[in-house]
Amino acid sequence: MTETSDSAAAAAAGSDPGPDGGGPPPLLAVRGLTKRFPGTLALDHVDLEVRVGEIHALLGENGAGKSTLIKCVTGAHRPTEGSIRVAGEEVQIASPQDATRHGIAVVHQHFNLVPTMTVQENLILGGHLPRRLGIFVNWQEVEAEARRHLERVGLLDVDPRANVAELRPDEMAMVSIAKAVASDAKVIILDEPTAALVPQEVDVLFGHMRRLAKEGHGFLYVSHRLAEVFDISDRITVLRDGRFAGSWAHDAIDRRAVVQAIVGRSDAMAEEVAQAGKLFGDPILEVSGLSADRIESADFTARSGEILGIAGLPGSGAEEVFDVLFGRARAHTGEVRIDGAPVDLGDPRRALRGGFALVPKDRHKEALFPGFSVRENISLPSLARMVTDPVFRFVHRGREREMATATARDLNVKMAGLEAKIDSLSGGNQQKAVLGRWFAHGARVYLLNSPTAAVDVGAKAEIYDLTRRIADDGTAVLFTSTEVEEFPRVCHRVLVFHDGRIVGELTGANMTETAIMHLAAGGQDGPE
Amino acid sequence: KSCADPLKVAVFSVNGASPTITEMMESATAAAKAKGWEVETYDGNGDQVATNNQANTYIQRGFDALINVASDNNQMGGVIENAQEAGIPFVSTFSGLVPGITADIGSNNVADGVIAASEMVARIDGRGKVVKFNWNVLPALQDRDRGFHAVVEGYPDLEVEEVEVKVPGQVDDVYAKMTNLLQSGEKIDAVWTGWDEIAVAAVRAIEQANKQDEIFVVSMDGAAPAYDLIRDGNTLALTVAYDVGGMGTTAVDTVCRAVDGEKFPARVLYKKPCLILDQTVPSTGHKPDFKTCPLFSAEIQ
Amino acid sequence: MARNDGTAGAAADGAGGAAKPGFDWLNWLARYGTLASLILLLVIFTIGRPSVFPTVGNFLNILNQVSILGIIALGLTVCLVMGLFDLSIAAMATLGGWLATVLVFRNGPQIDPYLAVLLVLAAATAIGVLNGTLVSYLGISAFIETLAMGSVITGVVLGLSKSRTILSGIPKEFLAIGQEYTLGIPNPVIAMLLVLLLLWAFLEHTQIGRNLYAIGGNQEAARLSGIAVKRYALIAMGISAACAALGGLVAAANLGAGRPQGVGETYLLNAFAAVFIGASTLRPGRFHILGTFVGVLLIGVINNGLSIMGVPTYWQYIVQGLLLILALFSASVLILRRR
Amino acid sequence: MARNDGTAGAAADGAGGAAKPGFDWLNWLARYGTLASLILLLVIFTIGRPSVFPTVGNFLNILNQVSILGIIALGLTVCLVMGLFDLSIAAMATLGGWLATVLVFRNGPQIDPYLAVLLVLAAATAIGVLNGTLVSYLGISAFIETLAMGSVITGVVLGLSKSRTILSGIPKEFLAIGQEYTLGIPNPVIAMLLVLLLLWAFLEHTQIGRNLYAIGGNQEAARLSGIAVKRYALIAMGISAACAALGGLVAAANLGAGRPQGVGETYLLNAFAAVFIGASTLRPGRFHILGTFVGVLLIGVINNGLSIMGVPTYWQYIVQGLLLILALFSASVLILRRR
Ligand SMILES: Nc1ncnc2c1ncn2[C@@H]1O[C@H](COP(=O)(O)OP(=O)(O)OP(=O)(O)O)[C@@H](O)[C@H]1O
Ligand SMILES: Nc1ncnc2c1ncn2[C@@H]1O[C@H](COP(=O)(O)OP(=O)(O)OP(=O)(O)O)[C@@H](O)[C@H]1O
Ligand SMILES: [Mg+2]
Ligand SMILES: [Mg+2]
Repeated sequence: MTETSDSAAAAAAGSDPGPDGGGPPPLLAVRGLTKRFPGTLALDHVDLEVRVGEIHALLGENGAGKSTLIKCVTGAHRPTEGSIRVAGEEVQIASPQDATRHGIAVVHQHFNLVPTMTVQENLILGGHLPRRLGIFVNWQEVEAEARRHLERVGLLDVDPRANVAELRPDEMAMVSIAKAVASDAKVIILDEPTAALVPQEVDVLFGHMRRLAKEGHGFLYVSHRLAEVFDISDRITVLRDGRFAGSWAHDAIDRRAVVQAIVGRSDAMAEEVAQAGKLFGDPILEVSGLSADRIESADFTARSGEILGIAGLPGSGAEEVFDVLFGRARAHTGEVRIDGAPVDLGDPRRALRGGFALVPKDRHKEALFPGFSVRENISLPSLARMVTDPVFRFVHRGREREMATATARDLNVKMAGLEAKIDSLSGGNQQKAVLGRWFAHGARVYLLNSPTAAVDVGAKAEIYDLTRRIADDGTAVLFTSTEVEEFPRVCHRVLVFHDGRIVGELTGANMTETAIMHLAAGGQDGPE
Repeated sequence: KSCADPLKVAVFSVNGASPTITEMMESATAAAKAKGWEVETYDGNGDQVATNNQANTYIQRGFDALINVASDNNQMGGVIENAQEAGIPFVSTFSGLVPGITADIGSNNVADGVIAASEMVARIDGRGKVVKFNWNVLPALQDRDRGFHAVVEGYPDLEVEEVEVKVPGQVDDVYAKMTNLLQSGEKIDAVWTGWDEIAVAAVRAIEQANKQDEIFVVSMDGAAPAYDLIRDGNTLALTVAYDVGGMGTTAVDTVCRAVDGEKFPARVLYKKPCLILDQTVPSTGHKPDFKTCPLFSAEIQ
Repeated sequence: MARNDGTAGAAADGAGGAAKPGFDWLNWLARYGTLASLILLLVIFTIGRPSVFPTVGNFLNILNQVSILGIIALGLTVCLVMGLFDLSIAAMATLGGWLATVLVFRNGPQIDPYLAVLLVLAAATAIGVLNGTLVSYLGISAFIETLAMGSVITGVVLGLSKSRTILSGIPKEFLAIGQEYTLGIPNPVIAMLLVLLLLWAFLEHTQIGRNLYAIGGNQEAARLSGIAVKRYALIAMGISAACAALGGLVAAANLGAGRPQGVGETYLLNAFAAVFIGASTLRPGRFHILGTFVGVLLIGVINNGLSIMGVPTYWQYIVQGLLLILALFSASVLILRRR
Repeated sequence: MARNDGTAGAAADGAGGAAKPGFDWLNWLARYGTLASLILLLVIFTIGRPSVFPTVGNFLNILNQVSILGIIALGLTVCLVMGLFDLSIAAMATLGGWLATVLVFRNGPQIDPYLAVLLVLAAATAIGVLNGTLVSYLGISAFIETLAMGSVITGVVLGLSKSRTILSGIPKEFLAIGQEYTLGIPNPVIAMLLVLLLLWAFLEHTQIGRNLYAIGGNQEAARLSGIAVKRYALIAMGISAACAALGGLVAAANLGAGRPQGVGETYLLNAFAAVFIGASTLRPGRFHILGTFVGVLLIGVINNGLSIMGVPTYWQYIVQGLLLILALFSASVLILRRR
């Protein structure tokens, strides 16, 4: 199977017209780039170039080496081997400062902003601050500059003097992007910039990318959202296992071949659509008159076996439903019942006891225990079931290992072993471990908030599958995502929030991406 | 102004959290109140700078006298100068001789070091090995050290091991170092400790090594725990005790005389210490009677 | 398919797994550097004083000398696992030793020594739980809260004791805790080893211990996993306080003196040092009981060795500092190659 | 210019969200609780000793009493902004005071006092930079590295000074630094206010200061943004060391004595306390210069007020601890309503 895909990739690569035909030299050209971490070959002689005015997508599975390549080009890692040319000149990029000097700007996958600082300071972080008397920062100038940067990406409603920690995740992403896009860099590199963005924002971003590309900038762009990749890219390069696995020009893009190159097998993207007309069991979750800071009197029910989508733009109340149900945000009024019994939403602990389980949106901040092994990450909430005695609460290691092994196997978590540190897993596998934690623990109602964020296409399919499996086990699932196309794919029914209210309910064939977006944007005439 | 007026005096110390200093402050305060004076007290909680500033404030506020309880006069030069300029008496207890003070009521530390060392040397016939624990950062302890050296230098057959103590952590440090010395199997005959607090640690280390019949300890201060040790056994052979309570009272008397115009050419008013051995140790909870107690072993026999 | 396993496996190396191609020296140093330094020191001191240093008696002596520091530092580890600084341990140790002697004092209540130990531990735990309550329910920073509580305790002990040390009149049975041997091993060492074993089992093998690590690792994720985060501060600070008091109690029994001040201060910074050294041993980046024990031994061996070599005191300060830097340098090489 | 204060202030809301409807009492308390406690204490002490406490003389006295703590704590703030614990400030303060007196000593080199100050600051900065180098280039934890360095410095000073305090023979010009007045204000207070102004401007209004905050907020983001993260540890620890030495120097000038040990220890924990108190003032959750100054004043007022009221020593410890807890409780209410 591997051979077929490799030859396919090779063929695809061959079909790509060579760059040597003349014209200006590529903005960025990487040759034979190799990065060896102790014990790992993260990049193996990768060639890549970004041409003038080009939007170049870099794809690959979680852990394929995309971020590593970007870090090598931007001075965050030191490459083991290989050369980097900027506008035809060979350059040494030993530090992020070097990258800036050579006109390369980047939005890294993580760690772009300092949450305790203001937006304006973040926008100019690392650069030269305007000064008075050559010493003191000229804050007026800083603010003016920040406003210009924000305007360039159309981020008009963000106060440059606000603290980054106050922003919504999507606003944070846009600020990171503004930071990179607004620079005069010739090459702009974006590592999964859209993972937290909703479609409107993605459109805005793409608009700017196209404009800047026309002005002669070049983009290198990483995303796991293939639909938008196919939409925007002028060229696609796929990495697998740190090696070049194929390259396609825009007009030659063959989606199936690309996916095959990414995952290394051909059966990955079997487009499953939720079975219409499936019969659900009794209502499990009943919510009536639920009000909270951003929710006005929501009523809904989820039945056994049902995957209920909760859609809405950021701030519409959709995500807040998850926080309120799990006791993270306070409900003003309303009643929540599971299997007919009222649930106390005082705090996550009580919500858990009442039968909820939450897979939060931000895996790193809210779900992973960084120093812990995979075993410890999976077993944590279920330890109570593995203690040998009620007093000292010794954890039975054997039972714990057994349950963690079973879960990891069941969910197909790929790892060096149960004792591998969770940090050493790729994003998709970390996410599967988080899901496994809750599947192993069990719940009546699963609250899944963007469970596939930043997860590669193969793992996504597995997670969809898992979601269906737990629903089929007789539980109810509440699902939300920033990727609207996931709702029709995963859910049986979707509730759309706008301005704190449920403005529509879609099922079956009505449940389309456009219909959801229409309602979420405040469109009155839903197809109901 | 005269001593009979209702004077305003300040009694202050750099660190009141010690039984000795508390006792001095209390006895001084009581004596001053008995004279009908108004007393304000201050405790610097270990901060000498804050203590100095506070003392200067007293001067500015027009106090009639300052009584410094055991805060090193060497570190109060500025205050002493200001008091002199303001023309008010600066009397201290156990704080060292510094130009400009009215008088310091204290003990002759050099002499005390000599007494302890002489008694020690006499008991081992001027021969053998002696260990000295001291902390030479404190001037009073340096004086005692001088006394120690003045004595032992006269005995060529005396092997002296000098150990500088780590402060803070002095008690544990002396305990550990004494244990280590004993552990190394060297024959030790006597131990001279600079002050009673660490004598306790040395004694315990000796007792726990079961060497209490071979080694004895001599010390200085006259702290209650040292009396307890002397009473309980022979490992702590003696301590040279100071009349702590009496120093506070004497300080107030000195202020009284200074206000009345008397000058103190000697500047240092030494109070007589006591030699505390198991024959002379006061019973539990009591203090030695400093008027009658002996200063030399012959007075005891 | 096989790819991800390979990658993840290799990735785990980064954090410290076994490397396949060749031996990963840097990784080895990061884990065992501190331990290796400890052994190196043993060798050096053995060469320096071959007749004195490497004897069973002296090793027991070293263990005995570090036992109090050990008991306190082991308890502190539990707090730091949760990310809480406990500065009240100094005052708590003083309180523990003083209170115990007061309780067993001939002219006082004259309580049975073992009962006195229990009472002291109970009182200390109660104060520790109060610390935890103030920190987690009132939201005061642990650093300041414990500093303030330390001040309160210091004042209470000074006031109640009138600053006086209790020396004679402490019953033999109590002194035995600090001075006698059991099966040829000094009782303080046994106490330390017991605390070591208990806290090791607690942190590594019980649900509560695991939850403490989880909170220390990611508090929000722990809360979302249904852990009652706030309650754990009570447990951690209760344990830390109890251990500090026990350390002070052993010190009091060892010295046969109930001192109302200055007992715990001696151990405060060294206890933190031991725990932080521990976090660069065996499991770099993680506070853990065995690491703390290595840290305690390192400090103890340096102190004992230099003292036995007869190094002048001021050199002891210097060499001790330099040895600590060297020992930790070896453990920190991992950070160096991180890019 | 004024803007940044406003923003950072508003930003601190982050923890609790901006208050739109009505007045947000909790938020107000979280920001101004410590300050309000300070004022409340001033009122209480004024009522307690109306003739003594609320006088210009006494307020200058309080400022004078906290000046050394202040200088040290302000420097420490810079280190903590970057997330580095500097425990060597205690030994550094002792070194600063001792070294300065040695330099100006009549029987010694007899250097001009101002030159001596510069030399001391240069030496301290050099040691601080060395601290920073060891911490960031060798990757040793700052906590342990500075503890070890403190030990080395203590040993060196003890060794060089032969444990002797330098007393007489210090020229008047040097003593003036600690004892004289300028425009009616004690020189130590002027020194503290200068340090306050300089470090405030440095941290809030220069690029290097902002970069220090960025590193403290998210080191990896700072690195990836092109900030040479490692170099900043040198700057921060250099400043912290220089301030500590300056504090010790002012203390020595005030005392008129160069003590080789024990000067800085007095201030160590209080300096940390002041900085942590500062982090719950005005801008909750962030170390900053003005907050540290409030913390220093709070500690100074509590100490001075209790002393002036004639509270016995042991009660001072107790009340001081309780007042600290109360003062910070008011500032921590924000955390309480966080859920
Ligand atoms: N700091 C590091 N230390 C050791 N190995 C690393 C490190 N960073 C990355 N790797 C290795 O490099 C491989 C490639 O990682 P990289 O971050 O480039 O993946 P990616 O393609 O960006 O994945 P994702 O889509 O999940 O972001 C990883 O599988 C890992 O084994
Ligand atoms: N310190 C590290 N040691 C070893 N491997 C690492 C380390 N850091 C990252 N990796 C590897 O890098 C790969 C990618 O990690 P990265 O930090 O980019 O996040 P991620 O796993 O891709 O998650 P997400 O896509 O959600 O951000 C992982 O597969 C992991 O194996
Ligand atoms: Mg990546
Ligand atoms: Mg990823």
